Amino acid sequence: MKKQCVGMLLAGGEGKRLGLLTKDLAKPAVPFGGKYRIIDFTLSNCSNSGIQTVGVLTQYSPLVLHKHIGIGKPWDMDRQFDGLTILSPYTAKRGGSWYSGTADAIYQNIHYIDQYDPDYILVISGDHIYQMNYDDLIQHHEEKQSDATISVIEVPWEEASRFGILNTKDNLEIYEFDEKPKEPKNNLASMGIYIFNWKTLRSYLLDDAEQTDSDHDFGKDIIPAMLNDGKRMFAYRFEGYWKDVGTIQSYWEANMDLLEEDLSVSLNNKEWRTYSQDVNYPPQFLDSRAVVENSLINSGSWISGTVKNSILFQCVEVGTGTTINKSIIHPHVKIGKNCTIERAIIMENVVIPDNTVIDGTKETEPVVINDEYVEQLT
Amino acid sequence: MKKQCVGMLLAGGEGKRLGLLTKDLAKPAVPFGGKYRIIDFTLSNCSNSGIQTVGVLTQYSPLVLHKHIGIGKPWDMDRQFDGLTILSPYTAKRGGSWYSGTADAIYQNIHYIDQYDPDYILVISGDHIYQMNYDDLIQHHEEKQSDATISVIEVPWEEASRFGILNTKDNLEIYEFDEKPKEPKNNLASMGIYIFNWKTLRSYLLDDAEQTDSDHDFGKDIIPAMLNDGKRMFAYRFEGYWKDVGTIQSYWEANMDLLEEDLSVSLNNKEWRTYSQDVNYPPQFLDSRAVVENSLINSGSWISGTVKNSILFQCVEVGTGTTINKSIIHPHVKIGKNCTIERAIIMENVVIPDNTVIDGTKETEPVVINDEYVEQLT
Amino acid sequence: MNTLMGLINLEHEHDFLEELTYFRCGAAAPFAGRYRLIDFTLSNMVKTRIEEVAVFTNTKYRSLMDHVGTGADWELARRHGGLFILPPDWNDPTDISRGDLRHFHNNRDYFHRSKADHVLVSGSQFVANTDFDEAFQHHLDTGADVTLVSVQLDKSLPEHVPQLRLETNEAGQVINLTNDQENKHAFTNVYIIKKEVLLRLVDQCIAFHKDHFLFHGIKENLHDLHAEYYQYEGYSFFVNSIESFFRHNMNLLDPDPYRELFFKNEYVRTKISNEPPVKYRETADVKDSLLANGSVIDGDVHNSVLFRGVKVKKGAVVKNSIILQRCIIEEDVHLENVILDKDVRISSGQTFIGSKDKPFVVAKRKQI
Amino acid sequence: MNTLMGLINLEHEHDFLEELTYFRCGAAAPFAGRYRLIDFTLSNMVKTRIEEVAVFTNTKYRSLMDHVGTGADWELARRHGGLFILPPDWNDPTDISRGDLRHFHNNRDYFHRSKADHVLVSGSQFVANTDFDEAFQHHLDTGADVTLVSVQLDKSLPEHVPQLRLETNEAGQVINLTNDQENKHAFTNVYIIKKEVLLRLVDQCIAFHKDHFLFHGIKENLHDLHAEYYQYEGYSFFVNSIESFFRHNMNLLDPDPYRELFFKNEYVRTKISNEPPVKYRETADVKDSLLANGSVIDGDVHNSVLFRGVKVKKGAVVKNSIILQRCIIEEDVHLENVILDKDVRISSGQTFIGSKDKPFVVAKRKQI
Repeated sequence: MKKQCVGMLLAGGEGKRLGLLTKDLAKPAVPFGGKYRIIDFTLSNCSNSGIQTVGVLTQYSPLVLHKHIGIGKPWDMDRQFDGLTILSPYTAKRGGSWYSGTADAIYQNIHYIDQYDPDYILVISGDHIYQMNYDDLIQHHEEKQSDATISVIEVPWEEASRFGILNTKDNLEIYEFDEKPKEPKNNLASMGIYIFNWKTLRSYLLDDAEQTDSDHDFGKDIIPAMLNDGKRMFAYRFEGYWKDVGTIQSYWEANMDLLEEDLSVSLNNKEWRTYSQDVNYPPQFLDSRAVVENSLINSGSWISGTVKNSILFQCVEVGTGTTINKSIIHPHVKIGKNCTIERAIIMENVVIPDNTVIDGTKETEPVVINDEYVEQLT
Repeated sequence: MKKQCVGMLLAGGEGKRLGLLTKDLAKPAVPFGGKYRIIDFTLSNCSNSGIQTVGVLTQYSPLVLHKHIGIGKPWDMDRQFDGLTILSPYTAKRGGSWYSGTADAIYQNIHYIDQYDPDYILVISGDHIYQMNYDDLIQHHEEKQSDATISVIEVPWEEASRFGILNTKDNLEIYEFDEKPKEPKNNLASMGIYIFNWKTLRSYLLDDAEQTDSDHDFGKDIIPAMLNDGKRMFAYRFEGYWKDVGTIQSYWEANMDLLEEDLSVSLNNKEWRTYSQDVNYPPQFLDSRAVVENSLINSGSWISGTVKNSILFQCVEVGTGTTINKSIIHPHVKIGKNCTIERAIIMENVVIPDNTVIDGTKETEPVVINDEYVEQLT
Repeated sequence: MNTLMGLINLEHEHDFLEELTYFRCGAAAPFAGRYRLIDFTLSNMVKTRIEEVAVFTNTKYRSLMDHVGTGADWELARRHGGLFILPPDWNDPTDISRGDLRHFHNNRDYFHRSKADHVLVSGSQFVANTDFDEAFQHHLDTGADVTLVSVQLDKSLPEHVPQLRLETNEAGQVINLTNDQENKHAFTNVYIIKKEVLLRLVDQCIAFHKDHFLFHGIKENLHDLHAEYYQYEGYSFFVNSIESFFRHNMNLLDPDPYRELFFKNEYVRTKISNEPPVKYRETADVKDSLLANGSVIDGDVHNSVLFRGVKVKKGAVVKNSIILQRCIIEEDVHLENVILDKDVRISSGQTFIGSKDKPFVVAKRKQI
Repeated sequence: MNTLMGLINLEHEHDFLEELTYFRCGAAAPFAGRYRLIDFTLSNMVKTRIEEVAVFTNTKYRSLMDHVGTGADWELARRHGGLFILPPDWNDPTDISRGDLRHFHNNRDYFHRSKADHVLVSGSQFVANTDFDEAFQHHLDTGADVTLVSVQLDKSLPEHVPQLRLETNEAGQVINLTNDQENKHAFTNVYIIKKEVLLRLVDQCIAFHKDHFLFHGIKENLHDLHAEYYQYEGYSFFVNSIESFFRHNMNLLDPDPYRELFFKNEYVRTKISNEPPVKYRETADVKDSLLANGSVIDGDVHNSVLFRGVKVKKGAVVKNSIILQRCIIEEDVHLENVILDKDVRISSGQTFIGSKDKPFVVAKRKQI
């Protein structure tokens, strides 16, 4: 079954810097934006871009992630022969091991890709928030007759040294890849989104797998090797919102960004819908004491208190007299009466007793609340 | 999501005695009956019995098997939250390994079963040919208030010593399990089909996993341990066709059985359909020289020769002047003109040149033909 | 097998919701922020583990077809079984059946194909969130031909008038269906019937040129049938008029009915529409209201039900109103006791006020 | 986006297959052993990677709905897009549209919701196994408003009479559609049109109370439109009469047409029915025939097309016939030049003989 482009979505990251949020959860499965999980943005990008054959590579704590993705129904990828396939590290008779790097993850699944005989491979990761039409990227790739095309975003010069920087000619042809350069020559940062001609990439993956000193990583090994061989590689300049939610602070910021009016990532965009599991919860209920301002609230929630500048997931209860500000409340959290919650992230199913005060305004990062935290309170 | 019964289908066997047929193919994926793969019979049993939550445990050469099962559409198990789930051995961060026994395979997937909180677990394997309503088995289990119920079939006394024999009281209560007894006391052989109360089995699995000297096998370890503890265990007597296609001879016989008129496994039974992938091949074409008797032929095939007492899968071509007898021809095989094929199994995609003679009548087992065999011929 | 198949028979349900049923049948009328009336019946059937449901439609079934789609959102997109919307399209010149008997006659295949031995029949006007497991068990235990699901009416409401009442004998069997308004034991139009009995009564009705299966097939034969009843005790109501539609939407703004209907049992299934969470902006003032996802609120919403994707702009006031999906209420609009059908846009500054008994209804897609 | 959406417009296809279309529309008529006519058009659309297909139906669409189901067997059971059977059910008293314009008018949403900028429109009577990639590329390259798919007729057949002919100018553009039987350049009723042009012409037709989009929207406006054509060269034919239906089924018993239609391109998709392989028993004698799965043969079958699940008992002879699904031919029956609709049972010993020009047709479910 010939396919023009197969997507390979790297969703195996541990997301260590997200602390408690990823203790038992793969980073792409972390709840986001009142209704979604982080990976929904990438999967919806695929669906909206017409890329319907997607391998999702998982490894770290995949249970919730697998259950969330299921057979891919919300993204219209529940197909018998192509659609979405979860690719966990394969255990052969003599044992198996985790993917040792991003390139190794693709290498281990060459047989999966080969069955579709694609022209291109789109490599993306499941832990960024952005809305992008990958078809534009493919068209750019085709126009430039490129061997590989890397999506880049302009970052402030003073921050460029924190990123993988692509040094390009005027026509956007890449001549050098600088991982976290001390003295950046450019401010175009790689977004970790690649289009490769599959035949070309395939041979580089086979070569790389034999290098014992390789990290088997796209940025560190494959891209430099291709540049070294003089392959045609171009940057594709993406303009719009893009955020790596790598730390608790950036996770919190990215959520708060959704409350901004002029954000280019719009959940209300009918032309570019963000799909997720939708569980038929009833409409939300605001009673006579509810005060809600500048907030996002999902269905099934019951509000009897004050909610400002916050994001509430499905089936959250907020008791009378309680005030919540600048916080993110995960699904099925019950918050009692007369509580004060400031700059906090409350994790799924946590029950906050009456009269609790949680103040994250003085910490460097917003405070993350789980059951153990609540137990210590009482 | 509460379920009454979850099915666990063991489909990881290598089927070594099937020789070439399982060289690159898991035994449950071996083509059978002109249109099916062996596992279709068990999956269709589940579907027809109303068991729609099924974990399929794979490990040996699973690629074709996974592709065949897909997301379970033919068996109406393509569901977002339950339905069919393929359970390959999980690779944890520190590596993974194959299931070490049938009980270990279930043990490793306790988390999968627990999410449905079932009353019962149905343990079956994917390499037998039979049509059985598992719901009758469950009702028997409930009526007897049993902890475990094992389906048995009466075998001739003289063959009983080749089977695992269950010794029962008059009311079918099991008091002893005899693995291949030299002097059988009974002729009720275990079919490897079990219903367990999940809570009971779960605790036995946890115990068994800690025994370092255990084979982690239902027949050898779990059943004897339960009997030892005086658990209520009953046999369920199955009457009908049941065949383990463990060797090339028995595989060939079971296929030939389908040509019998009075077989209780009927592919034409509208009340008990056997579901499989159906690939929309066109109707079969018989030209003016075709002679076909006592045979099964699948769609897309093109017959210009003589076919007797044989089973032809989809898109087989039989050239003019060729005679096929007592043979099984796998999909997409092309047989040239003026060939003679007797008692052979020809594997998928093999091309047989004009004037070839293959005679398996003098061998102990039918002869299996692959590409290499054909190369040696010429 | 002792299993159930489902039938939602809409043939004799008239278009009871005025402007709201100009373009859609009553079963497709929106209700409670994100549902259509049929969702309750359909979800209850799915909760009873029914895997095949036929819907006999009469007219205006297009929005019903749009809504249920392949049935996937009710887990009824099956290869075997599933959901069948059966519009009236028959062309047999020898067919003499009339009324809903035409549906039964022309869809006989549906009943024959199924392995189920019993049929759960329902309309769309009885609203509850339940399964019918107990009713079915009662039906099986008593070996009844037909088991009628009933409710005890604790107060008299206008929508109760057309509901038939159950007359029972000492043995607790149903001997008649009456119009006796003093009798508070009301029929819900939901019943379980043996498939063979159903098919026999269908044949009998057709032979005598009858046109109403419930009246002529069941009611007139009660003397010959073993008819039981199962009284449903949970929260429930009937929606069969614009007045009852308005009142029962509004009742859900009380916490108790809301929790009874939505949180006592599994959630009611409906079409998934991928709307984002509700956005409340700085100037929002929302109280005593139900809101469905996709709405964006800058104004005041009090004592109202907002369906999916409603926009209430700054300075607008929505009171005691039901606003259907994708309506846009521009700035400084004032609405009170109003029902807006979907896709209505009220331009800025306007005021519309109805009364509780006679809400002001605006038909869909109007721009006013 | 430069993508296509699909429309199968059956409004103006009359019931052309006599007994075979007493109970079903022509698009739902069985063909070639396991297909329905619509399968060819639908499969061609899917091969062109069209992900949303609407079907405008007129009457007798129930078997069409049964056949396509959720669309899953064409990979068209989508959450977004998919397959929409759109029966005539509209209730807008202000609607003044007529003929197939009623469909366009009442289903305007379908066109607006799609992101596709072009529409592939087709009937169900043109049979081929192809994709329309090249036609679409030609349409895009030339920037045409509409591109008509045509064929060159190499011989004159009765079914060609009603097919319109293309009159082109030097630049290769279509300037008229005629009924000139001498012109062998025939229109297939398949065309690609810009969505905005389609919607503009629809509005124009409605404004002038027209009732036939092809005749009045396209033909009458050809002087104003940039109309191109794409000539299809592969194996194809038209089925629009019982005679052409019979002949083109029989043509497939020649190896060349069979291979051309079924093996030159991906397989034609149809409803999956899980029938087992054909069972040939000891006494079977089958030659020059097409057989679909599920059939069980004890008798003689020569020069015939057997659909799924047909039983031919011992001593029976079936010659030059088309036997639809699940027919049972009892022992010692003799059939020649016969078409049996589905579920017919011929009791033992009987003989029925028609002629090639006038085959004997038996309507479905008859027991004779």
